[in-house]
Amino acid sequence: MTYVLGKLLHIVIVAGAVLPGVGAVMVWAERRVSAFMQDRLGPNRVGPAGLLQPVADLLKFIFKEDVIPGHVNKTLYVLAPVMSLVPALVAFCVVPYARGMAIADVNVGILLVFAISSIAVYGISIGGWASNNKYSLLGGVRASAQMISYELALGLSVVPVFLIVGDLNMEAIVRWQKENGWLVFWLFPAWVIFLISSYAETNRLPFDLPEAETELVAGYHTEYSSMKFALFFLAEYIHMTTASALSVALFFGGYELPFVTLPQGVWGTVLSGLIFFAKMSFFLFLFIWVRWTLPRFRYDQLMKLGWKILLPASLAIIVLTAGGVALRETLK
Amino acid sequence: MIRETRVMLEHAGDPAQKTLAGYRKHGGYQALAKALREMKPEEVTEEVLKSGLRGRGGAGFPTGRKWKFVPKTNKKKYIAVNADESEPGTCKDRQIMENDPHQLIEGTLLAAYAIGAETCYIYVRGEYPHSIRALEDALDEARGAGLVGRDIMGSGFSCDIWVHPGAGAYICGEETALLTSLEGNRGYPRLRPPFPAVEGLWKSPTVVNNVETLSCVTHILRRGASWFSSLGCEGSTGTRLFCISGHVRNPGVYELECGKFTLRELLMELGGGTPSGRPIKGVLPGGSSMPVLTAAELDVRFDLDSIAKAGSSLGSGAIMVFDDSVSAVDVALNISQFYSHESCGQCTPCREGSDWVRLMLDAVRRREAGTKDVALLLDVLDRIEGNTICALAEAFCWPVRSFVKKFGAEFEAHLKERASA
Amino acid sequence: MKTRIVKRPQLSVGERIYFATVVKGLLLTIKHFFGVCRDLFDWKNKKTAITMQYPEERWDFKDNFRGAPALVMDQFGREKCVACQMCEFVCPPKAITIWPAEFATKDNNVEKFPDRFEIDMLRCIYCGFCEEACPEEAIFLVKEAELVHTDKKDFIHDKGKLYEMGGIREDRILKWQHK
Amino acid sequence: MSGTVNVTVDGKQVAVPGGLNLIEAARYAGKSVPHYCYHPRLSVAGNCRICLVEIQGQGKLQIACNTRVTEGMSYFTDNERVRKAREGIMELLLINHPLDCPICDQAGECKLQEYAVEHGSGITRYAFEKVRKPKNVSWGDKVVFDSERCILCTRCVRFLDEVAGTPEVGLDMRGEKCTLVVKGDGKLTSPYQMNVIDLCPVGALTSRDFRFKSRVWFMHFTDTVCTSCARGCNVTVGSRGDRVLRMVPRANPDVNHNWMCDHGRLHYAFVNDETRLTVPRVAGKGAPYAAAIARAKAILEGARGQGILAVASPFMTNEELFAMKELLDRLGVEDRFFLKPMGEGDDLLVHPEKCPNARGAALLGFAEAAAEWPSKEYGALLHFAPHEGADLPEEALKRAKRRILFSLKEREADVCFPLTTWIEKDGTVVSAGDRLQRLTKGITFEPTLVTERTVLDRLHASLDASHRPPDTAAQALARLAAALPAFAGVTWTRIGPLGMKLEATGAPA
Repeated sequence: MTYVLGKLLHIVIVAGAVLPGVGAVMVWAERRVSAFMQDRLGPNRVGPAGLLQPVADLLKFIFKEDVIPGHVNKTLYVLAPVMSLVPALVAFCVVPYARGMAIADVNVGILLVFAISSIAVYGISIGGWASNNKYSLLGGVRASAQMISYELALGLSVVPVFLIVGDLNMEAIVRWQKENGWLVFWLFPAWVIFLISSYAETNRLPFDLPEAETELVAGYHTEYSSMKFALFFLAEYIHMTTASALSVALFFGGYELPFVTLPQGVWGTVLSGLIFFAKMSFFLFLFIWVRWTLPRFRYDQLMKLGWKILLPASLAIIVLTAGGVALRETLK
Repeated sequence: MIRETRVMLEHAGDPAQKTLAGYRKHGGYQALAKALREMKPEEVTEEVLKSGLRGRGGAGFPTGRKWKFVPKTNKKKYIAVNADESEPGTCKDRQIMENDPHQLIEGTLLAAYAIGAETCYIYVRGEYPHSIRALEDALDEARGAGLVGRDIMGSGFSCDIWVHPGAGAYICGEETALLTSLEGNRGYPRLRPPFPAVEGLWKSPTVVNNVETLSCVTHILRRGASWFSSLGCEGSTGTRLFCISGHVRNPGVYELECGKFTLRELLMELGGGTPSGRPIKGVLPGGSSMPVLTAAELDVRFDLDSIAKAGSSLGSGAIMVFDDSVSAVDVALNISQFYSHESCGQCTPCREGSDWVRLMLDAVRRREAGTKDVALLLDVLDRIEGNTICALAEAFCWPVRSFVKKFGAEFEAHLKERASA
Repeated sequence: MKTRIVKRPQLSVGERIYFATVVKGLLLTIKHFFGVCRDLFDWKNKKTAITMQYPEERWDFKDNFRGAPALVMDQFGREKCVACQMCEFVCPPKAITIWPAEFATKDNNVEKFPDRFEIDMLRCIYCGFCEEACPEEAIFLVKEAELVHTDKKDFIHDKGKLYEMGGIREDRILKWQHK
Repeated sequence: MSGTVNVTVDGKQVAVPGGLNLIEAARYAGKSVPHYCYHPRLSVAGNCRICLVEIQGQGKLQIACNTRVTEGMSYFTDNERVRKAREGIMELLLINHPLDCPICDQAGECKLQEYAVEHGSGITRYAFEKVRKPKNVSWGDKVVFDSERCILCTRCVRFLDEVAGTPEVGLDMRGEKCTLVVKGDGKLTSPYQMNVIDLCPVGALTSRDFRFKSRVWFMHFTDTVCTSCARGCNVTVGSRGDRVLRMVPRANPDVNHNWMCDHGRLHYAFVNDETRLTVPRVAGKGAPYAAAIARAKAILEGARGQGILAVASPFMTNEELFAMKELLDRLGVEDRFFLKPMGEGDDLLVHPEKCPNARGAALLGFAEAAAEWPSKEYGALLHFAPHEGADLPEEALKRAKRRILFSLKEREADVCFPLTTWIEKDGTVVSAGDRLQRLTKGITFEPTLVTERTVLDRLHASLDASHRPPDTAAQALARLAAALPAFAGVTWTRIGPLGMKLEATGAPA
């Protein structure tokens, strides 16, 4: 019982406060960082350094009129943002964001992540379809095609990790790295593919083709407003968070630091959490940084990159890694 | 030596000439009697035509031909005598009216007989009260003697003559404006055609003649056309009254035969040269409305056609002389001031243009204009000249233009003084 | 027409990977990022051309700036507008409405004035045609661009408001003194 | 004078009627010669000098207005010399003309503006003070004079002298100080004085009534007919925003030439009256047309046995009268009258009948009401009140139990329909001399207003479902022409903008 209550509290804290909190800070950071990169100051009026801007945004989202256009498929239209957000939250459950602090410490953790995050595309595709708007539909279609294409590369880019570590449990992967050094040093090309694919999976620039403002007038969420729009928005940021967390956990040693042994007990857990968040923040920053640097891909370029470059490259890396592991085992 | 040939002014010095008896002593009214008794009206006209008499008002139109324009209808006809002598520098008609009025009356009656007019008006300049009185007196006497009025000299020809004082407008010396004024309206010149000889006073045929012209008619009928044409020269027959004024030693009215001497001789011998001895700078040979002649142009033969060939006109016979102490700019401005004051205001170019010309010349005189403005002045004169109902526009365009053209160097020098001053 | 053939530039393999270019781009944006960060701490000596912080910092408009149209008076505080309605006629969005009236006194040089003069700022497109059409130099587009009201009615500028905005402008014609 | 002569205008040979002046003759060659002082209906003054043309073989330029065509004449209206002279005249006209266009009512229809653009040089070389002359001079309560704007064309002087027969205006001073003055106490008295405003080619004479009301370019113009008397002067009505602002005569050589009387010109105030009735009233309360028509129908049907008195108005158009006639025929009404307002007339234009269509009412079978009204009692009265003048006497009103009125203002009645004025509808009237003329709709006073013809037709249709009313005035006229021999062969287009004589009535021309 205590276990269940404890898990529920954990879930509520993570899904109800931490992740939305990260999303909120990301909204602020995205606007401030992009502003700085463009020689602007960004939102700096609400609260100190504009830190309360997300609150103001949230209030605005809450109090905005909840418009449901007359021509939409109402059920799916309402469902879509939820379907987009929930998988994003669920996918985070296996991430060990501090020592022993994964909500679900399952032994097929990484597979779970991929399985759940694939569902997220339904939210987008259904939202696009339910909007009954050609731009939205195109956005939805693009999203599904993009997901399928990059899901492959994403999944395959992680395979070498399993090959090397020999375990699908995230905690195990982190522990392995503590012992053998960050996997990124072993699998830099795989990490690059992972990074690119995760950008595509989260619909972030340079791969934000589903919403492509200049072509599709915001794509799948053209018809959305108020909190439903906010949910889409939040989902995107939580996806980013999950992707960053995975990147940290799989390639950058998770909550551990090299050459440093964290103390046992609560303080150690807190410290490990801070380390994890610090690492994750870098990747979140990278998301923003890349977004405000690179232009959007053309759709054919996107497909070409996914199928013709990333897929063969990740396959090649698997083969090479497999060879390496076989060699290692042989030598052992 | 140039001599006067006195015909009209022969007895002007004799105070008795003003009376009927005095006038009759020298053959007065004999011509009228002869014409009424022995000649048909057409014969009178023929005689005048033969004499080569040209109008003495300024335009120099052959008088006989003018009379011939009068249509032979039963309509009432009129004679209007233009005694509105207001051209600056002109003072010849008053010599006739004040010293020998009967010759004018006789000439008027002859003209009336020739065209069949029964009413004649003598339109006298309002500023000539002496002339008006003299004419009134003479008319009273003549009327009393049966020379004017019903059944003149028992010939069955009736003709009355009325003196009409003007009200002080220069424009009423223009023949159609004179007629409008006679009718009791504003002295506005009329559109031509129709010409007054066809449609004049109250839409009736009217002959408008100058005082001097009609006085000549008296003498033509008295002594014959051939005698008259023997005087003067071809194109300028008979004698003419000239009023010499300005910088001359002997100003005054002279009766001369044309074509016998040059203008310079006239001014030097009769006029006696300038009183100061300074050289003559320019001469306005026909009143203020005619182009100026410079000192270099004075050797022109003194008759209508020769002066016209020299680019000016004898006009009303007012010869105004000025020596080199006078500024050409001042003269031009003075002339334009007069005409801008006298423009009747009927038609646009003269009404607006005369004042503009005055202002431009004033600016030149005050050295507030540039040489470009002088070119503008000439251009404006171009736009005015010839585009108006009557000749008043020409009357200031011609002299002003002649001054600007002939004394251009002086205008320029005057304007340049501004820079140095 | 003569056509000119330009050879399409061929990218080398390195360029086609884009990797170096992407890094170059990332370095550029991060340079600006840190530039602004630095300036935040040393605002007085800022080196980056940071966008204007609008309500506190404002543009000094040029004289030919086309802000809101306003009526001006001459240097003696007299009305210059004679209600000729040329601006009303020329106004493309029909924002101007004038009710002309005649002065009761006849000894004025000026016979006509606008009894009411209204500009609907919700229609105004700041084209400046009114200023250009005005034969009396009575209407100008002043350096006023911040029109914020909470009531639609306030956007209709009446004569009082227009004169308040326009103020006094030196006049050379002075038609009140001489025609 | 008679016959045609051949002239060459700017190299183009045309045959023109003899006796024409060069301005009129040039029109035959498609050339227009500018002119200010010349007016076809006034004597020639020849003082503006803008119509200077070059006649081949003549040294000086001649004014076209005072020169008549002769056989074989060739003249130029647009060669270099003429253009230069014209430009000169324009410049001279403008040097003392004030820069008043912004406040001048004439702006927009000003000859000086038009010619300045067409023939002027566009610049002035005049660098001096302009001449000052009296401005805003009152010439009585109708005309305002501005001497600075005056170009002294003397059209007004000639009009008052030659046409109106009241030579009240003359010239004073001379040269550039020349100005117009009114003799006596300085006020015009002529009942035709406002024509000088139209005649004035510039803004020197303006109408006190129209002064500063609107710039002409904002106005909408409608060609129609004045209804203040039976003369039927052709007019152009200027309106803005569905309110009539002015009326000016429209040239019609058979009716009013270029003139109209001041009374007619100012006779439009009742059109703009904001207190006019705009919705029908049933028993003193506003009601929709359908309800009012239903009430009127009930009254008429109820009164069938007791007799109905019908009183038409001579301000109604023939089409309205015909619609009324059809309704009365249907109801079997015998007593049909109309009231004719009478007043003073004069020799020029003013007709003693102060209504536009008394003759039409008579032709359509309505009898002119006598002084004595039949002593009969009626069940109902259907009465179109005249816009002004003679109205139904109280005793006659009281003779009917129920009253259906058509009136401009609200009146006590069982049903009171609003009247529309002459400028709010299409239709025809029979003016003096049996001249059929068209009225044209120029404004819509209120969108709710329905014209009388429609009301009558709807009333008729409510009584008789088979009644198929005509839509347009032209269709109504066709129906009328088919029914009445006096209007035989008349069509809307045949009447034309200038009207036509009703031959079939046998009236003297």
